[in-house]
Amino acid sequence: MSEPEVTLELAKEHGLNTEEYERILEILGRTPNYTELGIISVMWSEHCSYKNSIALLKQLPREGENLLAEAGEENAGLVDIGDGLAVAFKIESHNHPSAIEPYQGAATGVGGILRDVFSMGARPIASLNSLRFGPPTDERNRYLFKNVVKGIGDYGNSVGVPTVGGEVVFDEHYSGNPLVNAMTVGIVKHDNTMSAIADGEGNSVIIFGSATGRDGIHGATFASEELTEESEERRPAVQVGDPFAEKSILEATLELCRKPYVVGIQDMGAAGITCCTSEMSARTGVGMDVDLDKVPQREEGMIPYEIMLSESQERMLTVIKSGFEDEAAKIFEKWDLPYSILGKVTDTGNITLHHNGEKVGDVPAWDLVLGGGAPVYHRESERPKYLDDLPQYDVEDYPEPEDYNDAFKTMMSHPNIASKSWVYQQYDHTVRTNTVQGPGGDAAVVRIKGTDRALAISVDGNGKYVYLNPRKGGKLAVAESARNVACVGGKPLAITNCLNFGNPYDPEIYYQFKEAIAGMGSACEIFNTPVTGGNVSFYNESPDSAVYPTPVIGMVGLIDDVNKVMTPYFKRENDFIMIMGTLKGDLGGSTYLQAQYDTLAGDTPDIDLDFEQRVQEALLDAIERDVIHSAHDVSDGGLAVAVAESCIENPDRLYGADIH
Amino acid sequence: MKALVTVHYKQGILDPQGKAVQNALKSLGVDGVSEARVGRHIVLQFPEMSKSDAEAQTKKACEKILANPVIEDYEYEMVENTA
Amino acid sequence: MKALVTVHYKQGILDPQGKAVQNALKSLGVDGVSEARVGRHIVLQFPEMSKSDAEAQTKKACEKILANPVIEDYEYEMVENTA
Amino acid sequence: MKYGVVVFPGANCDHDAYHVAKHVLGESVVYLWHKDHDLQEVDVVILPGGFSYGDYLRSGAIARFSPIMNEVIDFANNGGYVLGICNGFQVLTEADLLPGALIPNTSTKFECKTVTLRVENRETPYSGEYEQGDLLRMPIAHGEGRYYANQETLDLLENDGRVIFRYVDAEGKPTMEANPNGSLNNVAGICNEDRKVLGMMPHPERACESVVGMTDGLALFKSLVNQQVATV
Repeated sequence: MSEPEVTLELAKEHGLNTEEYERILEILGRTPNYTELGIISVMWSEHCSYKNSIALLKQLPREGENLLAEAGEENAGLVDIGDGLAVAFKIESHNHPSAIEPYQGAATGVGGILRDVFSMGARPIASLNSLRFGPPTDERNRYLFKNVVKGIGDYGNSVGVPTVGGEVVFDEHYSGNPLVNAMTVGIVKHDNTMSAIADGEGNSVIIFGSATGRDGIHGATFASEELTEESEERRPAVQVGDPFAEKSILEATLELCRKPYVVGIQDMGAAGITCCTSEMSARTGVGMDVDLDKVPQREEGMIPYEIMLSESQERMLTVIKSGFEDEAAKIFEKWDLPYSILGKVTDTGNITLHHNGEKVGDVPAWDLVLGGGAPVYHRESERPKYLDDLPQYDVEDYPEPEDYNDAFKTMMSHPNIASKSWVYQQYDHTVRTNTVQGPGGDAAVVRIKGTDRALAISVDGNGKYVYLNPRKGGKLAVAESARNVACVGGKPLAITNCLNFGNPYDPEIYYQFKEAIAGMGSACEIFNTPVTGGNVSFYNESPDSAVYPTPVIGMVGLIDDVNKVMTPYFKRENDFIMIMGTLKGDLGGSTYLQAQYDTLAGDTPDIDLDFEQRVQEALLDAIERDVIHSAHDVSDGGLAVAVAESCIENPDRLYGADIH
Repeated sequence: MKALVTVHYKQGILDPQGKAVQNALKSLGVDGVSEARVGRHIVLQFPEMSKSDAEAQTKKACEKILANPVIEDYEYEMVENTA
Repeated sequence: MKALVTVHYKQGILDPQGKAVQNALKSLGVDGVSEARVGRHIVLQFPEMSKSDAEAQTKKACEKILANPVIEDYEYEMVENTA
Repeated sequence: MKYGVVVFPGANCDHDAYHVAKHVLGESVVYLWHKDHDLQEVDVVILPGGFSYGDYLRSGAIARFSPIMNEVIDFANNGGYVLGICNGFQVLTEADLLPGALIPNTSTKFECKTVTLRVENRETPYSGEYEQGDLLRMPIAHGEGRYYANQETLDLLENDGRVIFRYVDAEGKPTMEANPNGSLNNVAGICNEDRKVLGMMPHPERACESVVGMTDGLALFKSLVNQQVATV
């Protein structure tokens, strides 16, 4: 297959614009060949470069005294939790692949986020996920929902990491554009943490894990484009996951991370070998000389372009001190993992590629990467017109229901409120015997063996509130996450986030993005929960519909005494039921209006962040002093639903409640 | 009349089960296997139907549900019920 | 030479997957299916082997690992490689 | 008493079984790597849950042929104690150390929840610390946990008191609703003739500490210890 001649036209087909193509000519001082064009276009895609979002993400608070890694610097965030231990955690999206092939799309999403965490040297101890679909009344939505859940379960259960929590939301704005965000949390001793760097001229660059095939090529650029009819026939580019190989890679990587001769490790996610070689080199200013003939291949006749862009799953890249290659090989052989020495670290700062004895690529690493020479844009933003003609609501228009029981049943059976046990019973949430509180509560609680402490983890998002008022919605997303963590007795530590939005080149969408980040930032300041990194997923729209702007927050909190974990259900008759905070009877954007009247109206409820912080601190104090038996967050469905859940969730018996 | 439908991953798509079976066979002393691929085998019984009608229904079943067009190919064979 | 192995539950063992497929076909308007049974289809490639040797290895593979005699029956067919 | 926990590639619950033996029971315990042939003179071999070899083809089908299984089979055939939990139970049936087979759940879905078990026979090394008919709460987490055997084998197991645990409802009745996977006769755990090999789908090692909300599994391990088991 002779390689196509590189022109501006071909560059545009790769998602690059004219200025970007001219920059490439300037950087290389010549026209790039087909492989080089592929490499640069995938590294400068939205998915890898964050070119339309990094400028704003930098405004989020990213420092904190217990942060051990600068946001974005490593594969995942790293937070000190005392006892010489640290927590590594991150959330990532696999929305577009899941829209095309839900089972494998979701499964490979779990595989990718697990690798981000264990390549830091951290043992994954819990996974969560945040899922959004169109209404289950539609057959296609049911197909996507059923297969995404099965994909997450089959992969996570096989690898042996418990799926301990999450959320599922249904709304017609997600028809055709499901959101599949997967989060993983891991624990690592400080002296076992591993960085994603290459260093030391002459050290060996080794690939290990599954062989490389043609799956997922353009996965990175594909994630940066709207789902059009044209992207339909790119389907063979779907990646297939092998959880059995992942489990062997997990154990081999953790063994490797304890060895002094390992310089760095990075997992292969979007853009596969291209991303690993360039990012690991750019972080230290070194280069790599790589022989593509040495890459274990699953298919014949793969050209350099395909090898460099392939997104085959379950592969890792590591740099091993020269002379210790055999030592590392012992670990790969113990776990029956194919491996191959691809080449050496150099001091040129360039990634140089060889194939069939010929040089087929020579590009400067720094110019490819986020934080290096990758483009950074400040998009234009404009207040959306829809915000001005949002239907307001007048309480009089919504008379009190004649039959409260009937209204109550409608609320409790609404898909966004009804029990999700059908979902989480397909997830193994008890493996590793650490689960103190599993799915279904306000937040998951996982104990840390060898200490008497535990982690409180929650994942929350609210597209409706951000749609109605992006800034207030951003604040509420963080506040809700912190409130859930506090309800189980956890002190919020830090967050990761997955920002699911539409097309950034649409000024109205970019306004939603900018305002939501501003809201999130102010809330993170108040709750002292810095952002440790995360993921941006744009282009969540298709020709006929666009998703609600949906930031999803993954928060980790610390519980000092695992015997003081709080649960949401009542435990004793004649206990008093008490509201902390104020009830304003605000129906703006509420599930009540949606469930009863199929209406979205009003503004997002106000939130006084200082007051919210004091409520949470008072709650943690009450839990610490053992003066309360249960605590539950009042969220979707309001007070009625919160009290009902507290009555029915006690595993031993049912309770009632007498409310005045 | 019955339909014997076989469904396999498309060429080039990773088949983890096939890989595992191939390794297991090697360790069990079954030689000469260069490749193993694992897929589904579905038997549909059409008691009172002509071959052509049954074949039409089988084709419809394959396209609608038995195979996932994104990553799988299917084949089918119509067979007289001997028993 | 390649072997096409099909493995199905023995008669009398409940096949929930088969039942699920049967119900799904009905709801999708595929008629006339009285029964659906789902099993495994395994393809083994024996590049340089005579039919008889390949068949012997296939039999050994089926008995040793490809089918569980407690619950499953197997059949196989030896086919020349056309490609 | 010395425990040996076999580690197959893809097994997940080896850590959990090791943790219970070492930190909860305070017994000595070693990992037994699937490629080795040495059982390191352990008194009890535990085949843990998980997805050995990815559970491709059939759960436990490939693990059954790993090198260490030769020793485990000899050990069992010479009166050694072997406890197969979840995927470990599947490996035991594939290795013909226990009769029957574990096939996919009738729901065609993975099932992870807490079930109630009834102790059917306390005259075994694994159930001495329970009372006959005790109701235990234990977690299950499996996709292929439906126990199947032909009628003849089933009758033998029932008549010979080799059904050790059965899925029951809160009142202790083996109803359809209480059966999470379609196992014949609601069978959850069986033993071999000399009662030394036990296979069960529920996870006792996940029910040994109050911090995770369940402790009914502890007595199973204590039964073994109190047998003063020590191979002479």
